[in-house]
Amino acid sequence: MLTHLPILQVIVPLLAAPLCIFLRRPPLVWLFTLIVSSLAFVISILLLQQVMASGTIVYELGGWDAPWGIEYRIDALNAFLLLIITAISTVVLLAAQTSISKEIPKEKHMLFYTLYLLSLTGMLGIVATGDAFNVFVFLEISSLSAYALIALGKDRRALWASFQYLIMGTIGATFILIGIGLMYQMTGTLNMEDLSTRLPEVAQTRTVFVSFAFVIVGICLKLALFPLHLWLPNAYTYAPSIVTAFFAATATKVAIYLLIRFSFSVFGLSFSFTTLPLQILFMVLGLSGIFVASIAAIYQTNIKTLFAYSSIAQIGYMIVGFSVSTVTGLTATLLHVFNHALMKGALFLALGAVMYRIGSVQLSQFQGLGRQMPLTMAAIVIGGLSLIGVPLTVGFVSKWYLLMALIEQGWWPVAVLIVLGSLLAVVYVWRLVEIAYFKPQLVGKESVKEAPLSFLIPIWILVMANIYFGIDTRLSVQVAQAAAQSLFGVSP
Amino acid sequence: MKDLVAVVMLAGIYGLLSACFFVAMDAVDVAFTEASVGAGISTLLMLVAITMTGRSEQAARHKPALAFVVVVITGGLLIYGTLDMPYFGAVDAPIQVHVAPRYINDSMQEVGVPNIVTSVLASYRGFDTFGEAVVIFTAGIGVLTLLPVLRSRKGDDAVESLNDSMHEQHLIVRIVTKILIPLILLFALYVQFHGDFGPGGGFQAGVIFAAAIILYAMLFGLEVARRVINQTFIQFAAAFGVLLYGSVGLVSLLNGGNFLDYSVLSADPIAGQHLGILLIELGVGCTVTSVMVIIFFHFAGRKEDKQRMKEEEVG
Amino acid sequence: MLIGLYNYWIVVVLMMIGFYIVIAHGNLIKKIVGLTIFQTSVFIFYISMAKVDGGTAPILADGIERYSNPLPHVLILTAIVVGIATTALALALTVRIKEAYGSIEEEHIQEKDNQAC
Amino acid sequence: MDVAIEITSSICLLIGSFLCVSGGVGILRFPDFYTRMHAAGVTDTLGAGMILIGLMLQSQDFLVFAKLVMILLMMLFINPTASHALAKSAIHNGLKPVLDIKERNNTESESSSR
Repeated sequence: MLTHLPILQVIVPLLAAPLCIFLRRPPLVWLFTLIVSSLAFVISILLLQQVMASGTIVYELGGWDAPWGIEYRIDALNAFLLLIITAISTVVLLAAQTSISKEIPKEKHMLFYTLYLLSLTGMLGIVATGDAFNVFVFLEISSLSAYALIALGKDRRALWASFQYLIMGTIGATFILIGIGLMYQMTGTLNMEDLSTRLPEVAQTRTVFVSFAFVIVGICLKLALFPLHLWLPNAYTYAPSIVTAFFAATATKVAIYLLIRFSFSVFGLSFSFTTLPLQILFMVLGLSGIFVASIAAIYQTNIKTLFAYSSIAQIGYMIVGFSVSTVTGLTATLLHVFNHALMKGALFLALGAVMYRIGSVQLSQFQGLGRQMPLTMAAIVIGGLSLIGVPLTVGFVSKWYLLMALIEQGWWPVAVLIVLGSLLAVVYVWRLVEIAYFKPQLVGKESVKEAPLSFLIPIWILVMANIYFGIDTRLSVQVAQAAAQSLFGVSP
Repeated sequence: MKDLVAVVMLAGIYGLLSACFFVAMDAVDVAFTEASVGAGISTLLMLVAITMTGRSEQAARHKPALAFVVVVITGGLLIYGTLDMPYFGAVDAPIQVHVAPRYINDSMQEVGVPNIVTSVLASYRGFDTFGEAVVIFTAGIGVLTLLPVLRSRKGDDAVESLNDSMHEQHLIVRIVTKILIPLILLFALYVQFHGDFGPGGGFQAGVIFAAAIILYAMLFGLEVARRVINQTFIQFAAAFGVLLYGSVGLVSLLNGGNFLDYSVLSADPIAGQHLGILLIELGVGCTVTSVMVIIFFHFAGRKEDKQRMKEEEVG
Repeated sequence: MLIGLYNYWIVVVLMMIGFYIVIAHGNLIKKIVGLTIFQTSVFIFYISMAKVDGGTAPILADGIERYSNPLPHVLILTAIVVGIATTALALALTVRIKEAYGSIEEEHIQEKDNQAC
Repeated sequence: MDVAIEITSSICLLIGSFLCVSGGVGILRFPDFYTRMHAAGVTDTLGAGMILIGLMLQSQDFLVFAKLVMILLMMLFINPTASHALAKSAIHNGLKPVLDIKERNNTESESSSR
């Protein structure tokens, strides 16, 4: 069975989704989803071990060899991403039943879990596959379920946010489809490995250049890279808390993965970064993303929107690391992908707990919450510190690597800007802390209890992970470095 | 153009024309699908949606300048990209010489199905098709969550009386439809099982099958159709199709092959391929039919339920 | 060169018409229609690259030597299904938006949202 | 014999195409919904029918011939029914046929905006 791990990774949640329809009873479905997700988590650990021990795993679907059939190709990068996605999904699911009991009508619970599993499947499928068109198919699975999940939010604005996301997402997917088509037309193949060997022959043609542009723009739409980020804040704000926690921690990471995969593995480093001014372009976009989104975050009164904007800013950091295009830079990006998943997972889950207790996440509602929900608020504070990049949290590790990468290249001004950007994070996190801890409780407001255990456990698992991986960086750095090196090894 | 019905009909005509174009380009399977989807189902769904959202567009300012610039840049980029393309219909284009020749030359020995599109779809790239079935399943679940049934049940008598009055109204159409529906179902089955030899397959058959049921629902009333086709049952059917597809893959996994490797399903690889393709096409057909019916029922049902609730409020 | 590529140029124009409708129009139904046109044009693009001069439909028969490339056909079959799935979901959303906001014009919806804030 | 079949089939095809085109012109030029429907319904049934007959004459294969006959039968069933349903729903929803030239001028703006 071990040889079938790559496909089981995707197939287990996929087949579990229709099974949910047969189970129907919500608590049962929740338990089932949780078991399936943990199973996927275990599989991803095994996969990562295998990859670290013996290198890339190739799995041919249907028994057809690569350019003719579809293959799954798992290297360190994929395995790392698979691990992040399944881990976050499992932890978030722990809190799901409690959280959605207040946010989603009961008869929709079964459908919620089905969609959740489908969305998980889609992301895993995108990451695991080695076939360009298969990426598109699974991208659509994850996006369609994402639209429906976001529209489940209570507020009517959830519908509008979902529709905007749908339009943007579909345009993005269609752009990717056009790009893949052009690529296919010039090479005659859809397999990524095959593409990477055949593209250099035609790298000088205008068609390949355009295909690259379309794929990258399409991915950036999905990634919500500044200035294509407009759909993200609303979508994250009005979606059910669990959905926000899950997507904020995983969805953009998958897009980052695609960006790295296409520009490094498929098109090759020399094409992506030497023939095109991509380095400068992404550097500028990343930096302006950091600043614009951070400043926008400062002015938000809805905490979910605030952290949604902060997500866009964090994407900026990842993009800056990516644009350095050295092993250290890429390591920083991958580390930040991992770390950001941990912090945003913790933060949005904690917000979910607040939502559960007081039914709102407006800034004003946080008055005095520091004493009433001490554990939840402490989690938010630690998550916020991590966002800023305070030492002993994971945020520090990835920023440290990012600065190292920049200094290695001698890009001092950019490094200074990055530090400045982090200061902006201090401002928005401080606003929250100030209100929660230093403002008295609203007069006449009922006192609220601490969040239930089903929330606290997953939140604190993530918070502890935030601290643990901030101190003991061996595991995450080792894997990220291996992934980055393999990318540079494949395409020197 | 402010009348949305006209807009939707024109979009449907565009779908039909592109289907004709696909025939001219030798893509018969695609043409079949586009005709049933682009001109059929999607137009129908849009029309149903319009009955709920209002028929005419309100005059509104929009910002054509910016959009125009974006479009011109994108279009210009694409035109620029076409300049180095192999010419239209070129025999020595990369796509004609790299992967495709194996499909054309060897698929008969390896899969044993004359329709190459079917053999690529179901066997070589069977996993894409699995993804496709899951996408359509996702859409079904999505519509279920977005448009749940707002059942405020009146008694069955009301349905009956409504039924009687409708019966008189649509006598001719109903009788013709009664003759047609069995034929449509028969044709759907033909498309389903003839997909190996000619254009057709699970997806097209599913859409046609669903079209028959939708036709029935439109003429004999949604309530009647809902009673014939139980809601829970149809959801089960949608899930079952995906499961059937997946379990074919799992069985081949247990038989020692890779996922979706049909050759190990039977002692003779070709027979195994045939069996596998048959089963997965059935799975796709099952899912597509039920999802299309679910989508239609929930759109049209939403409208009827709303109307009924309004009447009850007034009455 | 004109003859060799004109097909693609027409496709590009069609695509851009669809794309323009999506981003320029405020009516949600029109946006969806634009999206289908955009997608259908991409399908046409794929199918036109599969065509071979003198080829026939890729169904094996005796006495025929040259077939069109079946792979793009397969891809587009999948893409059509994806397209209809997206359309169905978008329409469902539109219906809900109409119920919640009483309008399907982008402007009105945004106005109402701003008032609510 | 072959020549005779060829000629008959060409004539059928020509008539059919002509009818289809005239139907199209009718849809554009006729004054109101019902006359337009008449143009579409009648000429389409006959036009498509003639084309089908023309094709039948040319078919070598029995299978093709049988399929064409099936299509023809289907058309003869469906087209009138569809026209009937259209006309009926139009009249149910209160669309009045234009009967007089004077009236026509009044309603023209209304019907042309559709």
